[in-house]
Amino acid sequence: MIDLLATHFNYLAVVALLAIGLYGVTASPNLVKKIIGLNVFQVGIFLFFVTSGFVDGAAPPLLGHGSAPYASPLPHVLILTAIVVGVSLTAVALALVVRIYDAYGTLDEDAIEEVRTYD
Amino acid sequence: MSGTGSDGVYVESTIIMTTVRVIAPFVFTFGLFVMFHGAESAGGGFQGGVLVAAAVLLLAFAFGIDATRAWLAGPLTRTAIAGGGAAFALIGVGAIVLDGAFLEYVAYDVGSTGVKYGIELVELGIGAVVSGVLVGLFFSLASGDFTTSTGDAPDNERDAATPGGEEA
Amino acid sequence: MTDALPLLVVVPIVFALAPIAVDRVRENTGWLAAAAAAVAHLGLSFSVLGTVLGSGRTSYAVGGYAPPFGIELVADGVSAVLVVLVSAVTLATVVYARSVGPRSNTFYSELLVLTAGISGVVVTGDLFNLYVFLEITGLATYALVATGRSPAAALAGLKYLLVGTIGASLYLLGVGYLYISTGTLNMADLAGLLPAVGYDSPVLLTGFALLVVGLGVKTALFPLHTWQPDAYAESPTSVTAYISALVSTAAAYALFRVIYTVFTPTFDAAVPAALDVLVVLASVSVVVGSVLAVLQSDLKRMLAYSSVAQFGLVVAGFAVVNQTAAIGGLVHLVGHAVMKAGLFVAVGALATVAGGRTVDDLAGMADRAPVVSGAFAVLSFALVGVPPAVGFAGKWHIVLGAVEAGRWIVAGVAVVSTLLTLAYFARVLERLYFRDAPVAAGVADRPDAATASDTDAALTADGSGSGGAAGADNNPVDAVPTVPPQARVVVVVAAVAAVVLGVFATDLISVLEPVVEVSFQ
Amino acid sequence: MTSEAIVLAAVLTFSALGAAAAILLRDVLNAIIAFAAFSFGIATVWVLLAAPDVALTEAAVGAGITTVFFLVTIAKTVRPGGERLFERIEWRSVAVVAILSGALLATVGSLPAVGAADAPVATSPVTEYYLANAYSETGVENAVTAVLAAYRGFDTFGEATVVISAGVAVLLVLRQEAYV
Amino acid sequence: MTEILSLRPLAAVLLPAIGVLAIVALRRNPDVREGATILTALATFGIVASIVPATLSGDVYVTRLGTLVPGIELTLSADPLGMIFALVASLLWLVTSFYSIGYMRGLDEHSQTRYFAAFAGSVGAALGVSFASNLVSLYVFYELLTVATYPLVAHDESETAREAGRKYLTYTFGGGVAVLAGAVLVFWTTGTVAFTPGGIAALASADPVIARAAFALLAGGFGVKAALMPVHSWLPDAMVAPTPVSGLLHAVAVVKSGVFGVARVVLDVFGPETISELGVGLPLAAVAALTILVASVIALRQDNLKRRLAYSTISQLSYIVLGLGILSPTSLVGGLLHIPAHAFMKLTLFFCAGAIHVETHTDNISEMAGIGRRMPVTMAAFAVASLGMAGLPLVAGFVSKWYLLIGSIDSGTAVFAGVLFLSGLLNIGYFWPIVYQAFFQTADDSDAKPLVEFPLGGQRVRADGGDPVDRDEEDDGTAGGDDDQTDPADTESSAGDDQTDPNGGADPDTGLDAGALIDTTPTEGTVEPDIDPSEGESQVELEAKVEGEYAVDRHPSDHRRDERGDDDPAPADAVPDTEHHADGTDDGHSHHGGAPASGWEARGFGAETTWFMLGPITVAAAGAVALGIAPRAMVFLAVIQRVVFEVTGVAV
Repeated sequence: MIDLLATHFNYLAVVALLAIGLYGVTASPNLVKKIIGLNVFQVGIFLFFVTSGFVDGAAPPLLGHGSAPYASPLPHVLILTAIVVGVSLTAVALALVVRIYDAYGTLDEDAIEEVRTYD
Repeated sequence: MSGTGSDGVYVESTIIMTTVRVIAPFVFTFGLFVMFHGAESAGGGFQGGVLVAAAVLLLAFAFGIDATRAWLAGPLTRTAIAGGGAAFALIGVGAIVLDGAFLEYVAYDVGSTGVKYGIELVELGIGAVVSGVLVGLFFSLASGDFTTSTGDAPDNERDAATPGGEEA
Repeated sequence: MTDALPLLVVVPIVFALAPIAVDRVRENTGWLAAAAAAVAHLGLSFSVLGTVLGSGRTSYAVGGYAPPFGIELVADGVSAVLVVLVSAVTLATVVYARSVGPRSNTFYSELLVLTAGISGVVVTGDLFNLYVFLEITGLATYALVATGRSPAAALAGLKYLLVGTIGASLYLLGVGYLYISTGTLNMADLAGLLPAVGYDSPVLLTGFALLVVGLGVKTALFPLHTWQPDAYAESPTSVTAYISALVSTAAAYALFRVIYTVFTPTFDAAVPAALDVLVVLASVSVVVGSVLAVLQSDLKRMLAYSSVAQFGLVVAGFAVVNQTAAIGGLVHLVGHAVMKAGLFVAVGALATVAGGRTVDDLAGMADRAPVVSGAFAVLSFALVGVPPAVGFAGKWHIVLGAVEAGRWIVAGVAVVSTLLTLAYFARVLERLYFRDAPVAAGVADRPDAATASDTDAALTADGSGSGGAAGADNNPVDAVPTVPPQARVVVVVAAVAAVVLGVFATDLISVLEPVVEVSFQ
Repeated sequence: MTSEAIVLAAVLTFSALGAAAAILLRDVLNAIIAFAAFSFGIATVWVLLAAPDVALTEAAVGAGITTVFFLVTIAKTVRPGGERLFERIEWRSVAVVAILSGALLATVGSLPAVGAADAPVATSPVTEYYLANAYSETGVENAVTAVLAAYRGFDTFGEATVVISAGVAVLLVLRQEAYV
Repeated sequence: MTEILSLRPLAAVLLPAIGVLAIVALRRNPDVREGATILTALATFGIVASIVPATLSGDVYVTRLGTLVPGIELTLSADPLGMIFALVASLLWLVTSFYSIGYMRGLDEHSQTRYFAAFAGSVGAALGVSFASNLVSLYVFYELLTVATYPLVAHDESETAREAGRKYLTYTFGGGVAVLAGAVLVFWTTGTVAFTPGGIAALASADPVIARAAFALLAGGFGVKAALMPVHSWLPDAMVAPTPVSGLLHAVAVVKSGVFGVARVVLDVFGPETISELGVGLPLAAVAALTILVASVIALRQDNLKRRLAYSTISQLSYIVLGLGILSPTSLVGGLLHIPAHAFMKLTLFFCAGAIHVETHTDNISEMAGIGRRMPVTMAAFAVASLGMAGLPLVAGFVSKWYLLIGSIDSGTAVFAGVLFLSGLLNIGYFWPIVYQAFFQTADDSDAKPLVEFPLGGQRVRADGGDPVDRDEEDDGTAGGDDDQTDPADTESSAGDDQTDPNGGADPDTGLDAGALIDTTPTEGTVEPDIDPSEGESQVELEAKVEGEYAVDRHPSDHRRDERGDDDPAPADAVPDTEHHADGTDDGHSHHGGAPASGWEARGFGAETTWFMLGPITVAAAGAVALGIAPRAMVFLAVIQRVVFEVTGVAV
């Protein structure tokens, strides 16, 4: 068990981040914090990928700037792309939040629900 | 962020303005460097684009969003976006025209360094897109006067603007 | 190797840039760019289809880097059929949006980006590339949903964004699980490497589960469908028609790729329980979706829940894992897209004329919009599964495949769903054709019925009383809205396509079949 | 456990705490600050995992642009009153989260150890091909850039599309016609 | 049997489809539109008839339309069995087309274009059913038939009609789905669904459980349209449709497509041998026998003429199924021959009912006393057809029943012979009073008919029949299958109240009051077990009688208001007490049922109604007689004998 903790700590962190993120998305009453949760959730997945490309003692994959072993560049590429996707999603989500606030005057999910049923 | 409100909450601060005036060109240059230098070290079009956008954002914080917006008004942003995207696409399609596959830099047949130049052009395109979009996003989010605006937005909007204040 | 494959993605994006570049200089730029892109896309799709029909499966190495090192695009029978579908629906949407909007340049840019995203999902042969295109699709869809005028549209868009992003992220995590155990992302390469890892390894099983759940969210399978009814109901009709036809379809197609190309039927043989679970999930989706559809009074919501059910059927066909059912799933996937898009456009058109879009609002609309009503009727019966329309061809294969595989639950559910589908369409048709329009609803005559207010009168009023009042208020006789001709064209084309596809289902199947056959070898 | 691993574990723990704080802090501004701290922590993690490109991006995006966007948003909207420091715990969400984490935790043991040189990713022909040929084929020293722009250029094209799409999307959502 | 590639079967199916287009295109000009109907019908019949010589000489015209789904061809083949149905449908469509014109114009009905278009579509689908060469193609047309008929059932656009339409769709689609499931099972076990005279060989060796399940699904599915009990109740409700529809579709095309489906299953999918090995023939025959008897009993208790005819149809259709279930060659001939025989006779009867309705707006038998004076030819034709129904010689019914009788005795199931005798008596029981009172009584001296007035039975549908307020119970709303019941009915029923009600004491007293009467849900427990629940509404009346009188009679205005509570926007009648419109049926034309106060006037030959109606009536009646006198000359018997010979190898 201790051994597992030592060798697989990153994955435990992955699960922790996923859990925190998912909790944030589902439990936060505030729409902005839901989006924060979404970001945390995605970072959990990024961590999973980057960890998968890591080798003990590896140098960054700047060929010629270090010596083997290098970390696998592929996961880094994937995560770069995923980060960009993530920030784009965040921007759109925040724009939606701004518009929702404009219409309902609140960012509290329950309050919005109340307003809607009241309409 | 003292400069956020498009409605005049912005308070001029000499220290910030001076600092930004000094820093912004450096940030901008560093952004361009990162964009171009992605081939040799960490960095690339995306990171560089973000930094370039950050420089603009700094200006906006220092000199006020409206002032910066007025300064940037015109086709600059959308040219950056459309031009960057088109550059990327055209480099890809150009390879097809030259009988290669999409994005096959080798097809340009400009020697062994050709690939590298192709990659750097692509990075530049991405940088243009990213900086353009991020600047655009920032101003869009910050402006917030919607054509749909129902006019019932509560007054506390302005109050809320202040505590957001001093960041970044 | 055909250059049309990457161009399917690149061309719409290049055209999407045009309105951004010109911006407000010309009002029409957006529509013109979209129309040009749609036509070009259609040409490319047919060229891909031609290539596939001529030489079978074709692979394209982007950048000239051979897979698995570079990204591979794949054109086979299934993807060729789907890109043609994408082009056709795009073209129809562009035509339709000309009359009903939205008209802004940004709308058309986003629509083209969405087209590019879906095309990418369809042609890619790489799991991570698929993720990127899923996200392009998703992002564009969230924004398009929010183009609806109501504040609820923004809320629906955000809800969709949150749920959809969680789904896509779970998919990405699933890709991570496969990647960490094989080191590759190429679908074909993975298919070769997975058996060595061991299909019953917990890592692969978790990966599979994550992929399925992630795509299940995007496909809107029950109980992961929660975003879907709001998104469909709140977005403008042109958007609803487009996303109902293609977005969930793309996700279901991705699921097909995961099950058949990546995991292959040998996975089912090794771990039958995995797909049993999916069969149950899909079957529940069929039944619950249909029942919920029956309970709706808002037509767009009804059609939305209907999609939940129909995609349940499609996925059930996939999850049965035999050749016949898989083909049935694919046929229904294509057929459903055509039928549902037509139905949404028809509902949009009818709702414009009727001044409301609940079931009761449509009373007597057959007289005022005969063509659209007729097409709606044809599409409804097609979706119910009345032969020879395409709905039948899909269901037949799914049921037959399910029986062959001994998955009686799927066969039973498919049969039950037919009746439930009939239930929610029949009441609409009945309102359309066999009830008088409520406009002149003898309001003067009505007080005695209204004031009589005994239980009987209340019971028999059946909601038409209120519908009548609303109709009378909203529709002054002198300003009766009419069905835009573009809508009429689109609906009729959809109806004809649904029947023609059904009549030529054999040809459709002969294009799809080789793909499924290969995965069973 | 090597010293690098201990540092990594410490930074990861710090980041996770930052994330938890961002979720649990009731005041949104505090939450955003916690989120920025979390992003810095994660950027450090990327450096420790030999991913400087990702680290640079995370710093620029997570701690930079994303945070600015969050701040602009709350400046345009409203923060809930801060009578409590932390949110109440939603037990239903906890249950949902527990299912996911339980399922994932069950597989952690089956995953290859962190940094194992014989892990499938490290030994995969794809990784080896990139490390062996990226420089000679592209003339680019940064293998990440080579893979990003050349081998997986189509992904990157998609990425650029996402960015453009987001730009257009925000205009659509906010019903504006022009960027500036 | 040689197959000849020909486009004729396709033409027969396509012509009505083209007719649909023509009818829709010509909607602006009703006369030309009707011309299109007649021309199409004529051409269609011509094509079908042109195939007959080939059929008699053993050739089969086949049109191949390619593959429907892999492994299953979409082929139309005019084999002898299909020809029977095709001939009946196309010939009678022609006759009915004329009648439709007279009927629809006589009543000045709305939506006539839709009506004629759907009619042509239905016949096209029916021809497709007859020429389909395998189960799946059959299913294709079977479902199309459902879709095409639905607008006809719901034509009236009243709540009752919609209710009936809904029920029709539900029942028949349910049946269709069962057929599809059965077809899947057959395809799965044998790899083919093509019709093969004598049965698909592989089914004989298939797993008996699966084979039985497939048979149950197929027979059950087709049984819905064949109105086998207990899935028959859509048929009486569908009588809300205009009478020509009831006549052609619900006595000929639609219900016969169900029966025809059963015939296909018995003869060409399983084959008599396999069926008797599986032991599923007897249950089928038993269901049919039960249906014959129960439906006849129910028919006795209907006062509405069309409803009585509907139950008669249910009963008569089961003759065919009975013949198919008994499985002996002779009974097969009898069963199949009953397809045309019943078609001619029942069509005559419906035509008569329709003519009466158009001319006098009378729908209830109790109001028809003396109507023979008013409509002599019509009622004479009615009498002839009734005799045929009962199986008396010289009319078509006799021949088919004769074969059935011989067949059932041959095969050692004499109990079915008993059923046939008994049902013949019941037939006389429910037809004779109509004929008798039409000719030999007048409105004034008509007495209560014992069977009709039997206290348990609903002597007539309640005057406000089919009130939709009961719709939450499945079988209500069916009540008013037909239009307009009127005050005289109420009066008469009040007369009936004088009789002691033996069951009255057993009925739970639900404490009815004026308001509660209508939506009282009949308690099923008080209905006799063998009686269809749709008779529930009579129970309401019984309960009303316990109260002493009808709430309706006490508060006529309340009553009317209740009825109009639904969506029907038509303004109500201005004059109370003279007429009660049944709900929703009174759009545009109001009816006065029953004899005028002065009694039925006498009209001479040809003056009773238009020739558009009289002509078809006489033709149909003549057909029924011709089929009875010279069955062989009418082609049908010869074709049927060929069918049975091909299937069983026995020449009958």
